Amino acid sequence: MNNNNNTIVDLPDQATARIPQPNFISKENGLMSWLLTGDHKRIAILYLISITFFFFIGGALAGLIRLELLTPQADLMATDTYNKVFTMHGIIMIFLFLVPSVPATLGNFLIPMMIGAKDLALPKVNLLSWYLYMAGGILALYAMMTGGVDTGWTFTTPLSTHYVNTNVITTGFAIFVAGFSSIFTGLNFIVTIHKMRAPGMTWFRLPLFVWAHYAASILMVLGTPVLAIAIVLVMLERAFGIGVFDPAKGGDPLLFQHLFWFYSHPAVYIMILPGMGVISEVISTFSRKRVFGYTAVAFSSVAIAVFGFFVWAHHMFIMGISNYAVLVFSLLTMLVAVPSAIKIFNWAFTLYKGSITFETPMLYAFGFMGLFTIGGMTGVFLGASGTDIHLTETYFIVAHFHFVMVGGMLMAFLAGIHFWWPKITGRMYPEKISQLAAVVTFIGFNLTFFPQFILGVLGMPRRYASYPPEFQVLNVFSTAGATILGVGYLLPVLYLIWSLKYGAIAGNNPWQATGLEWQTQSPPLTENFTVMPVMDHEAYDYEWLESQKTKEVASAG
Amino acid sequence: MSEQTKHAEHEHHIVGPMVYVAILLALLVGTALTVWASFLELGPWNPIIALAIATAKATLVVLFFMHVKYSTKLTKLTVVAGIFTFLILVSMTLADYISRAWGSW
Amino acid sequence: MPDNSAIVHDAQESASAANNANGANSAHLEHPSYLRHHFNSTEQQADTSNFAMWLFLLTEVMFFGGLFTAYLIYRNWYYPAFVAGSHQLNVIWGTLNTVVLIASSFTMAMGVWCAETRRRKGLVLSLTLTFILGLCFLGIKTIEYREKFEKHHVPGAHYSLQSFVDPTSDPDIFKEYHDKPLPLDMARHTEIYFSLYFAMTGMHALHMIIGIGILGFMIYRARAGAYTSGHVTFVENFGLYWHFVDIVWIYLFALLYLISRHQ
Amino acid sequence: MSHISPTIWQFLVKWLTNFALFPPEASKIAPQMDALFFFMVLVSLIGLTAVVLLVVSFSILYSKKRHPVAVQIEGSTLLEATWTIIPLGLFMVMFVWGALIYFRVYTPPANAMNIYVVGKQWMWKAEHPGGQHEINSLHVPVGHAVQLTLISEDVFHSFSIPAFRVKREAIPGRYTTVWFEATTPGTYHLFCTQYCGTEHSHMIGDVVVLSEEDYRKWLASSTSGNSLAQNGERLFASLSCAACHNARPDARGPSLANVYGSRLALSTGGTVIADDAYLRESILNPSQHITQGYAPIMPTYQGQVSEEGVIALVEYIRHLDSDYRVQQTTNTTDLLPESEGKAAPAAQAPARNGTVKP
Repeated sequence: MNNNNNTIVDLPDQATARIPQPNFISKENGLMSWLLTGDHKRIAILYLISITFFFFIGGALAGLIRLELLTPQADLMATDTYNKVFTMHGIIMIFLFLVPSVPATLGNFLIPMMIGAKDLALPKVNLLSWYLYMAGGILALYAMMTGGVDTGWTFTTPLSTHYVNTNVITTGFAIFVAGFSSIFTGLNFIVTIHKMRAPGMTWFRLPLFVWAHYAASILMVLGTPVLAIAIVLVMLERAFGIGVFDPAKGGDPLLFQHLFWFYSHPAVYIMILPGMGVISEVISTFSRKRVFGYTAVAFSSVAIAVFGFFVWAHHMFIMGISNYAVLVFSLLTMLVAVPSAIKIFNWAFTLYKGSITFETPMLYAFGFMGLFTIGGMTGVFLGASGTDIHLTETYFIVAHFHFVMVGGMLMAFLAGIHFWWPKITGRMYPEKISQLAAVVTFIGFNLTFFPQFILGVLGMPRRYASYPPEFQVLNVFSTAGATILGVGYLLPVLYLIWSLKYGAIAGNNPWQATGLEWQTQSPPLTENFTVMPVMDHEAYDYEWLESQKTKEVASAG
Repeated sequence: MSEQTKHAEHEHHIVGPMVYVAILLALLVGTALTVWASFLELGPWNPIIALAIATAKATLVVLFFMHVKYSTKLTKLTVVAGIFTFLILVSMTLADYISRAWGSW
Repeated sequence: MPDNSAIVHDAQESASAANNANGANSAHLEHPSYLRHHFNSTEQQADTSNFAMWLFLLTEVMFFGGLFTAYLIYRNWYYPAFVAGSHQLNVIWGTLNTVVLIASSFTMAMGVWCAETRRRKGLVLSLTLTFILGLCFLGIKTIEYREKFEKHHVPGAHYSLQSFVDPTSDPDIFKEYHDKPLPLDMARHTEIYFSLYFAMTGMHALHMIIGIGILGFMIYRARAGAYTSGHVTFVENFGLYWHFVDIVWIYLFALLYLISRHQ
Repeated sequence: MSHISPTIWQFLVKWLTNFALFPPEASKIAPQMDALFFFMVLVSLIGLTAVVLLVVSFSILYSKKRHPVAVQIEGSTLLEATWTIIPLGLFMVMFVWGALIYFRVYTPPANAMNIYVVGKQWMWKAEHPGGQHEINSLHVPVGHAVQLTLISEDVFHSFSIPAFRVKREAIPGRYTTVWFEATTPGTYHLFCTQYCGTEHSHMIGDVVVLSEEDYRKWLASSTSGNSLAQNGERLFASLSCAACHNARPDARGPSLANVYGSRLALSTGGTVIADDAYLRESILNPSQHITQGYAPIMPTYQGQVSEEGVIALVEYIRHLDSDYRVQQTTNTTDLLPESEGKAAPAAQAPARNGTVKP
């Protein structure tokens, strides 16, 4: 037990402590042992490396966008270059970073450990989905290198099918392949959560992280195929002019949007739900308290997943869908906003009468709560059909989804990475500098994206390479913020790599968290557990944890 | 839902050839029926009957050839979930297209 | 999708204590050789791959779902064009194909039964029959495609409206249906009908081809007795896939060939 | 707006506008939409403050220093119900309020003057009833309800006037409408907000709101000789529509006099209001829109008439109130065939319309 009052971190005596051997990293060596592994933890690390790579490519593109928008004229690059840049930024960030970010890395690593299983149900499929992901990613990069694509990530027809001559088919195929990667990840999670739970691990003893991933997986499995078929039809339309989306031949371009958004709206929840799972874990651990209203939070995840399928047409309010449809979809959109509100308040009240410390993951979690609240509320502005008319297709919408995706998901991702870093690598990250990074990220983020709300209200359209001069001031703010944000993202990479060698030895459970993953060595064995765990207590049961401790002490003394 | 309890309740049922033959015949009869019906002039009933028969055939295949009749609740739930989401996609998209014709404000 | 083979592959690794439940219970004590390290019992292993297969079929449902949606919308818009289009399809061939596919589903089901009851010869026989019937289906589809190709009913640059603006130019269809010529603007929309026809039947045929490929592999291993030693999960899962493809065709047959025959 | 004191309102908006934090309110709908907007901002602020206050105060009160041992709490149905029902209620208010405004924006009043707008990569072409053509600019009178009938020649575009708080997609192959009533003279931004290809960010222009007499001056100064309806009439003649639609006893097509706005019975059963969209459709895809009692013999004019041409025809039919006029056009075509030569380019070469100065 530690007596320090500002932290719960409880590290073994550094003089004697060693990284436990063997562990899943040191077990086998050589590139092949990684490329052919079936171990969910190794695959998670493969994913972590690759999505970080793609994140920084997407980030670089974002940097270019902000630089271009520093001045009202299109001077840094020609408009068509700019179009290609923001298109690739969107495609890479959404399909190659946000969708797999938390599920494929932390989810992959932790779900089996949290439910007390040795591995995911289908290790080969798990590895396959990483290869599909890489194939998709490389194909996308290839498309970018060889001329790029300038349709916007939404591939709006008939623009994408008849009016551009860039690599639409290659990019479309890349997304198609990456889509199957996420289908198989989701499928694997559902099967694992159903079939691989340890004895005593009932549904309502699952960590909320697992619930969130279960909900997200349902969306992946049921939504992604529709995107796949929509993309296939676009490719056919381009290749053979089949006319299904071609107004000249009697096709309806809106049909594409229906199919596209049937996936791409739930995709937003695919991206945010796992993040919410992370936040539940972090907040509970650092306030030493069971999550307030466990069942409500668990079911709100499922509710989001279910309602998520009923709201897609709110992306088309002004695009000529019938006014009756507008009414229905607007109403349902309002309903889907409620579960998110429930989560936020439940997290807030988890702090109540807790015993709170402020390590980096907790700071990121606080950041998440603030930014996600703003992101969510502004979503309601767009869900209400009236204000949507003025705000949609402007920077308001850009700011809105960046608050949810970057402010929400990315914050959650970083929170999770810091929280489980000791478990993954066996070493602690440096606390002070990482707290600094968290603060920098938060400041930089707000400076970048808050001005964009105002720009949107003023009416500045999205996807503009040049804009009327009166918008410049706010754009300069935004670009300045982006620079700070960039620093905020580079820092973690540096000190996390540093910590691989110099970080303090973490021990099994530095945070004294309750999850099963913390009750085994870190980094874990390939089989995760020496003996099959039996879940004999509720989730987030800190009394149970204390009793375990006293037992150990007793047996030791 | 945990493993032990599942094993207890889960008993793998082997469907015998007689059942399969029966289903095969039923399916063939269904096919004959639906083709015959399609030659009659039934106006709006043509598609309804055709789809009804198709659904009946599909149900037979799912229940017996695919053993769903004898499988766990989970499998049944999975099937239902699939149908449900499919119906959302079709019905809500069609709802937009049909209501467009009702004229706009 | 090429990827479904992977799941089945996992399944194939996994064994089945399926056909002897008591074996499943005892599996905790003595671990069969084919039990993968991360499972506790062969029963759990079999359940798992079966459930995974069902989830995969779920994604397939949604994949075809998009096409069905498109089809229903345009049929609703351009009914006359869809009638004229479906008159171009030969119900005889269609029915024949339906029968062939149903039969193949039956032989597949028999195959599963043979595997479960460890009849090696029966298994090889029914798999081979399924294989042949599958090829028959594709053969007939090819004949139909060729006809469309010759009449320039393949959407794209060479698409021809001839048989719709002037049905008499297409005597064998005309003497059967006596279609009135379509006005040009409506005739143009038949291209959408054929686009969807080729998209849907093409996707279905693709699934058939993948299935037949896996069948070949299975026949090869079945002759070595691979699935008749309590190792049936692979056969069962492939059966599910094959029956699903059958179901898709049952609906395609109704939608494309049958429901739009009358004006 | 009504329930907020006008003075505070004016102050708020003026202040925000001065600091370029808020667009000017230049249409009748703008204040109504802003009322909802500010209501939502208010609710969001309250919500955000609530969350921040909770987090901050709990973090202070229950930090490990002050509160070393946590008290385990399962949850509270009452509290959870509260923060389920209150947001739900607020969202429902926003939904209803929003829907009301939505329908106001997209429901033009009957007396609105109609301007056609054609979007194409990458320009906006406005066609005034008086025959005035504009490119990337739109002149409208103050205090008049103006309805825009939008269509796109290629991809999706979106016609957005932030100062009016209105926006509508221009869709290929289909008319969409939006309306506004400008309240303050001045020049405002016109944007294409739907990404439409390379020069998307150059598809911008000005909306010029003019006072009554300035507008009349402008109309007079920038007329292109003959009105949109007259262009339509020539096109009507040159395509010899009057060969069938001539109201003679042996006419093969229905009479078009006063057809606009009337309810027609279709040969496919069912009835339809003959609005712009219907007229356009029945020119390009006639067979689906045959009036009862007539044979489906009308050829499609798809690809033969430019969008401007269709617009001219629609405008002509819209104002066609007597068959006498049609018969005149028939005669003119019979007598002076060169009128075809004159008419055809007038309608079929958008380039020429395009070059007319706004």
